[in-house]
Amino acid sequence: MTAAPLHLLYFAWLRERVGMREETVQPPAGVATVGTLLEWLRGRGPGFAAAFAPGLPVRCAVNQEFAGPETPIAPGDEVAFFPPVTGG
Amino acid sequence: MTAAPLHLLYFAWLRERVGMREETVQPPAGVATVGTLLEWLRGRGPGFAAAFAPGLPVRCAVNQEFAGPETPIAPGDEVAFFPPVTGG
Amino acid sequence: MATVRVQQADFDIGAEVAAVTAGRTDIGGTGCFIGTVRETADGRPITAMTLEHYPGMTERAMAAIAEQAEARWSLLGCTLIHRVGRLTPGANIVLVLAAAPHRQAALEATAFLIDWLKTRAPFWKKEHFADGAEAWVAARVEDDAAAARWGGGTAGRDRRTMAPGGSG
Amino acid sequence: MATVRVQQADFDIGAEVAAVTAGRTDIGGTGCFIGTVRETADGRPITAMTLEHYPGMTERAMAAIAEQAEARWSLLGCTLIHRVGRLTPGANIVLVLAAAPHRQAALEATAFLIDWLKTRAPFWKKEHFADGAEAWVAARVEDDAAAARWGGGTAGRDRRTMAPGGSG
Repeated sequence: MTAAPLHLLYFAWLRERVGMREETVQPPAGVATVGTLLEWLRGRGPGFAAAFAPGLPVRCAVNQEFAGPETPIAPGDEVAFFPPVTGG
Repeated sequence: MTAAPLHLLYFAWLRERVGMREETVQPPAGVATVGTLLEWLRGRGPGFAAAFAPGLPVRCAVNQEFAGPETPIAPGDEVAFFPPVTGG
Repeated sequence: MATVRVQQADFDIGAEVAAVTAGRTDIGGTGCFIGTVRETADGRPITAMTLEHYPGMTERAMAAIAEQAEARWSLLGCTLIHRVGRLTPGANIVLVLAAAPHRQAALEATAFLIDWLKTRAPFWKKEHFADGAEAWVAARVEDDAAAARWGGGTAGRDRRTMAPGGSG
Repeated sequence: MATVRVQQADFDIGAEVAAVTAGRTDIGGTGCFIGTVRETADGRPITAMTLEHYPGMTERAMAAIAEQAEARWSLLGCTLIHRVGRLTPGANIVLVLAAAPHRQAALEATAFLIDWLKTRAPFWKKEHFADGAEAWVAARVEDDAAAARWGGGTAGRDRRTMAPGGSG
């Protein structure tokens, strides 16, 4: 469960900042949780740095279930990042 | 405000027990409140005695506003007797 | 302001919501309650229910209840429709609508309106049981409790005691 | 059991109520909430709102919320419809329906459903202001408080902190 091909999704202002709706990535070894994935994403360029800047209210879902930074990620997982929900 | 011609209305099981929907009455002197009117009505016959028997949950409105036994009644008033309401 | 009606005919929920909201852009939420006739009463099957009311006073009481809600929750729309006559299981009895800038007000007002309607508007229900018996529905303590949580005292409410030491 | 839909098209309130209640004689009360687009946001005029969602997860989250309500209040019917895409002031956003044997359950479930929908279903609103500016709506503390009053913990809820000492 170290390096894994992941399907990533971005919504709302995270989508706008990273500049894409979805992508498939192969993170390096050591990226095994949502928290470590997010650290890695932050270093991928200015758009990602802006989307995942410390202090921003970023939420996550792994395989369409809300997740926390400690949630493990496995090969083939769908991982989504988004702001706190505002529907209704 | 002692004796007064009154328009009386009866609803639900009170209507069924007194055997009429409405009537105009001329109560004797001394009938000046809902409570004294009710005492007088109770003595008018078996139907009225059954409708206004002690212990039954009878409610009243004077001129279409909920009233209590102490509420005064005046000539020409519309006085209605009925059970606790059960709409909705 | 409010729409208040007593009628034998059924009501059209979509049309009533549209009447309150159509063309408006200041409403954020509309709460609604629809009461319907159930097939049983305290576990006994019923074939119908007859609703009697006090013409004149009913409309006044309903208008007063709507006015209270409009003032308390700054409603932008309010509808109370109550049916009378003989109604069979599944039939609509009552419709309550409350529109407000925000959902909390709309939903609270909706609950308030039906609670007060049940305890302050002069309607009476008679149930016709499947075995041929019939009985007037007794007022429920739970309904009084539900109505009381909104405060408002006893003004506009039927009094609890008609004659001290006497007629109930 | 429950009807759960995400759609661009408007919904027909009367038809949705009928779909839940038609032919049934065990329902005593149906609660309903309709959320609509207001012409202002925090006092600033808006020309439209765009609703984005997470296809797949949205339907799952809505079904889970409906299932909770059905179990908690023994609902006899439950409908959740949420629109997405560009909506202008006055347009419908969301419809919630809850049918139950008695009114208290129907009205409580209605409030619960909209409270949880606002905090547990992955929708995001962007407001388009009259002056040309646009902004994503921030989550409201009041909505979290409203959702929290029903208990249920954080399962199915977006987490409050993504990374300790870090990203939010």
